[in-house]
Amino acid sequence: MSMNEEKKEYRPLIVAFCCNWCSYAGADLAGSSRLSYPADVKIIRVPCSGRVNPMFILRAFERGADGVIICGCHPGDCHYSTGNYYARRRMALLFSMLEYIGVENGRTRVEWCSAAEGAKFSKTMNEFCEKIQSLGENVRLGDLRCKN
Amino acid sequence: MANVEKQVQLIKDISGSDPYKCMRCGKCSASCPSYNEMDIKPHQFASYIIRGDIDELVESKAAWKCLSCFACIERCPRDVQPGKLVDAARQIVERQREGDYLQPDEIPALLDPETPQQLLVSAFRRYRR
Amino acid sequence: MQKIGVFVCHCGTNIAATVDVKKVVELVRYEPGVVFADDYMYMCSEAGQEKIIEAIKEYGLTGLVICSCSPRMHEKTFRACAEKAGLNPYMVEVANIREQCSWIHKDREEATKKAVILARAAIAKVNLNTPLKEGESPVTKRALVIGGGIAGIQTALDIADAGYQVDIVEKEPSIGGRMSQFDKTFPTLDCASCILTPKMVEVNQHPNITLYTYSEVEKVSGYVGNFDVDIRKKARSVDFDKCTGCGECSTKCPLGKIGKIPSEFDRGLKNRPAIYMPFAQAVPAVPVIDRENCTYFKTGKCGVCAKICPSKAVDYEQKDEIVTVKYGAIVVATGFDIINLDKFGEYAYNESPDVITSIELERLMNAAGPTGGHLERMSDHKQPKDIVFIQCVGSRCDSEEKGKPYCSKVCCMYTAKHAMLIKDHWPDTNITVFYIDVRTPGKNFDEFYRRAVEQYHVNYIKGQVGKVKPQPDGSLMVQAADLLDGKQINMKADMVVLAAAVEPNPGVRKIATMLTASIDNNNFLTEAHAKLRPVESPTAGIFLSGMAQGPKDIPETVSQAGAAAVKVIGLLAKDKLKTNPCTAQCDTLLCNGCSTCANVCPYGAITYDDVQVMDHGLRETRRVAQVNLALCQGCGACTSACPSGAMDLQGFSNRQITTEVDAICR
Amino acid sequence: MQELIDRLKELIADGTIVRAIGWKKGDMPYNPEPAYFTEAEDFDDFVYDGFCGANLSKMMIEAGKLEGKTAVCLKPCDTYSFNQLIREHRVNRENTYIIGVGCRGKLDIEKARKAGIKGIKSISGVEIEGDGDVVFDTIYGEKKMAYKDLMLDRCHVCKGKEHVIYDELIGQSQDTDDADRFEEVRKIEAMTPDERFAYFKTELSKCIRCNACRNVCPACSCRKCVFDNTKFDSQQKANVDSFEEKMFHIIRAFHVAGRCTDCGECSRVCPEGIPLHLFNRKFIKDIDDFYGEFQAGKDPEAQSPLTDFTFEDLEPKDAVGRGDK
Repeated sequence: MSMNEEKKEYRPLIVAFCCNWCSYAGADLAGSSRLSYPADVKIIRVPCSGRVNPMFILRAFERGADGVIICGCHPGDCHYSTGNYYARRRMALLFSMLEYIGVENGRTRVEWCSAAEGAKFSKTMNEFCEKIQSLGENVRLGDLRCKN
Repeated sequence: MANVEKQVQLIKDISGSDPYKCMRCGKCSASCPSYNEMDIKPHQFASYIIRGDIDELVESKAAWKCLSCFACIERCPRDVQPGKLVDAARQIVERQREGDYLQPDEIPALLDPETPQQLLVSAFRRYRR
Repeated sequence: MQKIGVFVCHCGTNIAATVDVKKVVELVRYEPGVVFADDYMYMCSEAGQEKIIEAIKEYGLTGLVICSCSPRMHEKTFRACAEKAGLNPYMVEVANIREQCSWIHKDREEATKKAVILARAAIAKVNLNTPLKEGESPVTKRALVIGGGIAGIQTALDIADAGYQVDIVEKEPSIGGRMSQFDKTFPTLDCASCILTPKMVEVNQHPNITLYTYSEVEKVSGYVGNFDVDIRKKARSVDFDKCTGCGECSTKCPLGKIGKIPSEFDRGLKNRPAIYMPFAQAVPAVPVIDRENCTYFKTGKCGVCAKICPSKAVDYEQKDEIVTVKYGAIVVATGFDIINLDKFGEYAYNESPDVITSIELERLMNAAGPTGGHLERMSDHKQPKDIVFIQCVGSRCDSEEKGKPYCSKVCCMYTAKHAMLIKDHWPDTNITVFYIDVRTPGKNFDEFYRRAVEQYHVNYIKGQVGKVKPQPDGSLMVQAADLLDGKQINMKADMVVLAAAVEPNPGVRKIATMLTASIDNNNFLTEAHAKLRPVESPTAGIFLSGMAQGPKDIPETVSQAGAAAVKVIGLLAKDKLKTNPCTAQCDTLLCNGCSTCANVCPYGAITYDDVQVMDHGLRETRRVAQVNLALCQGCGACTSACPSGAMDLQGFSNRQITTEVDAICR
Repeated sequence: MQELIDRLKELIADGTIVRAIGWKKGDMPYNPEPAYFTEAEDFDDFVYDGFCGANLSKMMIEAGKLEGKTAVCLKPCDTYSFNQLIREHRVNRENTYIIGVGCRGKLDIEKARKAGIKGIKSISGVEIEGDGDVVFDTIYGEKKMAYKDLMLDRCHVCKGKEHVIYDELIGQSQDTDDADRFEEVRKIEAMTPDERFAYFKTELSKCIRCNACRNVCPACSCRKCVFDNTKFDSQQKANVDSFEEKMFHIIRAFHVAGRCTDCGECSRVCPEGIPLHLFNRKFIKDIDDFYGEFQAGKDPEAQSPLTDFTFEDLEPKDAVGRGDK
């Protein structure tokens, strides 16, 4: 890994997919409670964590995201009953696959966050940003076919 | 000023509790067996730390009258744990004497009359597990 | 190509203080598709909306991006505004630059940069938006109220009075709930049953209300306007139609004399027979057999009640029955209970029968209660002279292990009530209340509390009690500190009353899950908006009433019950509901007919049909997915499961989300 | 083989089937190709031997639409693929006559090449019924190899000699399973992240995007691939550095997760020799570990793991870092 002499302050790019019913509302609550987290996090509203197609996640990485987090309702609390269960399986398999091909653990995360958990949302985002900051720029996931 | 801030931080670090959580319910003072001996009452500890009156707290009789019975720690509904706060104050005094960290087997040799009994009692209770 | 107008809201200083609004306007002006960009102080205001309408007309806008507060707040407002100007409401996207930007970031430059990115994502999305049309679904003109306490009773009465059918499901044998256990109510000291019983009777006689007591909600499916609910009517073992409510069975039940079954209604201070009505005014006045305790059900012997029943109403063979009913709206009014006090060993609740909770005190003071309204110690049946009240037991605690984080809200007032009532009956009783804060916001509330102090000389001491210790002589030693006097107190008492924290009825979590209504960490149901939609759940068609939503007293519960009823009536008054047009859509040319989507659809909205398709000149019959738009709720589970990408979600299409990702990662 | 040909001819003659799908001789003795057989003389070129590795189940998607019944020759492992296609309503069972053909393991000509066998003129000992060595007649003389040594890797982890669906069986099958199916995956899992990345980088950089893996895969049965439709903006043919190019294999593997029967065709047909099955097998291993053992295609009624769930399912955060000490 090459290191520049003067280290520019690295700011990660983080995409968060939040379900409309729990996590997006939780993010709103974090906002109205003024519980800050880094501006590196950009939220995309989706109806349900089950709507998050693995394609979206890979797309974000390919376009230069350093971390992707998916937030949904707690298991059992999905607004659509079951969407988060499927998301949980999908993401478990996808994350395990990413680890398998040698991508650093921690660039992807799933967190269950209810509409009442503004504090948890903020805490999660702070932790996630810190983790991505420590991992640095995403190189490996930029091109899984690995042709440079 | 900066020194006070440092001390406040130190107390928070040592005790691991947050004085701002205190709601002044007084359950600690109600539970304290040494209440009558104390010049600063347990429910006041948090305010002293919030205000930054650390010196006063450290020099108080209260700090050394605490029996470390941990009743206040057990019962505090807000997890402020006044007993830990005052213990932290005692630790500050002792650390200023540069008697910082100890191994258990070093203790017997170090037991000099200068070491306050209360500090040892508290330390043993705190680390008994 | 769309012609997009971007409107950036200052929200007073809420946004403008941290986001350079003008700069956002300048930077998004040249985004693809944008033909107009402007800012305004309050976009949601009349004048702000007027500005949007003018711009739509002047520039022939085909899409709008509003950079403002959360879409959960004003998306509807701006959609309606677009519609007014003749634009399809679904051509509006909101970039959340308040809750998710200005309010959480401090650095102006950083926040502005993020606001621009969020705006770009919304612009990119609008570029791909298509006009959507809402569908229609019918409304079943019947409401379900879960819980038959004062909240449920009032809600049901209000809905029924408006002319709609209402069913109440109550898990206990009688309606009435917690309020029926109370003696008097604050701040006017009305007798609780005097004001509640008439309402209970009214419910029972109302032509529009059906009661399901001793029943539970078993399963819920469907959606707003069209819920299907399975109700389990537990076997009462007594024939409803034959029973006259004479009460002979309860009197003769041998277990009533042995006295081994603690009465739930009297909080265990009294015993009850195995066949019983919870209390004299129970509605319906039909007893139930507690099969777990009944000798007949345990051993097959006894059968006394069946023998002596004059109308032959006892039926041991009765079985649980499940009925399925259709509803348009559901109100959750499951109420509360008090917390378990096991973790407060210092207050000796489990050690001494003379340490009681406030609800137990209500029963002890009630003329129909276990002592006939005579206040006495449970240990020696003597009248207590010195009584200590301890406030905030388990309320306002920091962590879950310690108790509940919230204020239970009703304790300060009912403690003042108890103190005054006791003083009224037995003026030479000494009463001490240990409090942390006395909280009395409410009409005539502080006056009420002051009366306790000034007129009744109740001794209020600031300082939480540290320990209650039973003494060998049968008294209780209360250890506390008077924080204002700076004195520690050791006080002897004959009775200690604990103001235990309230908590939502433990069964509510199961119900919330069935309803997919969201619930907070303390098991209180979440409202759609804390201020503006306090009686609605975020789940459409589910409404909240009473303590299930948060701690509140009777006047507040009754007002909320009325408010919930109005919302229900507003819903039932409609013949048709507009349905969410953001539904799944299947591209028949791409669909494989593999059934994967149908396997994950929670609503059974996907079916398969053989249809004729023309694919590049090839005409063939294919098995393809069809979405029932009335059933589809737009979760998108099918879209992620679909291998070919044939299934897509309108309003959140694959391309729209992908383009948002691209815009953010640009 | 003759029994198979005779039976197919008979079936056509008595009108049970209109056509058969099998293999016909290729230009070399080791590259037979899938083909339709309708007329009696077509069968002159019919071949079924150790080199007939191709899984013909996918061909039934199109063949099932034709007028009249089609017979298809399926090896035991191919029947899993066929079952999976039934589950996904991609084939017409009514229009299919399945001949379960015997199998003693399929052969990989690359193994011979690696052993230094060149200039092949003809090959013997590759018949299904035989049990001896394979004998190569080359321009450099006669070369011999044990049948087992010439077998495709996938046959060493064979799912079993039983056909899971058929109308009739012709020929005997043998168990060839003598290796651990997940050993390769475990070996990679045991590497450091850097080693793993280097490994996949080396392998995947060989990809020329010929789409052979996609086209042969019986699970990849979409009418139109996501990479060929406009729904995700993932088709940007002009841009060599596009999303599709970069994420192709991982998305492909994900799309067939829970549906892949591990038939191994992707790796067999890859002209660059990329071990593509390692992606699929990783998903299979994870599914087995996380949600209990599952073999796609074994039971067409069974719910696929990705369209199923339990309340206590593993959390994604616990799906990673399992190998870390």
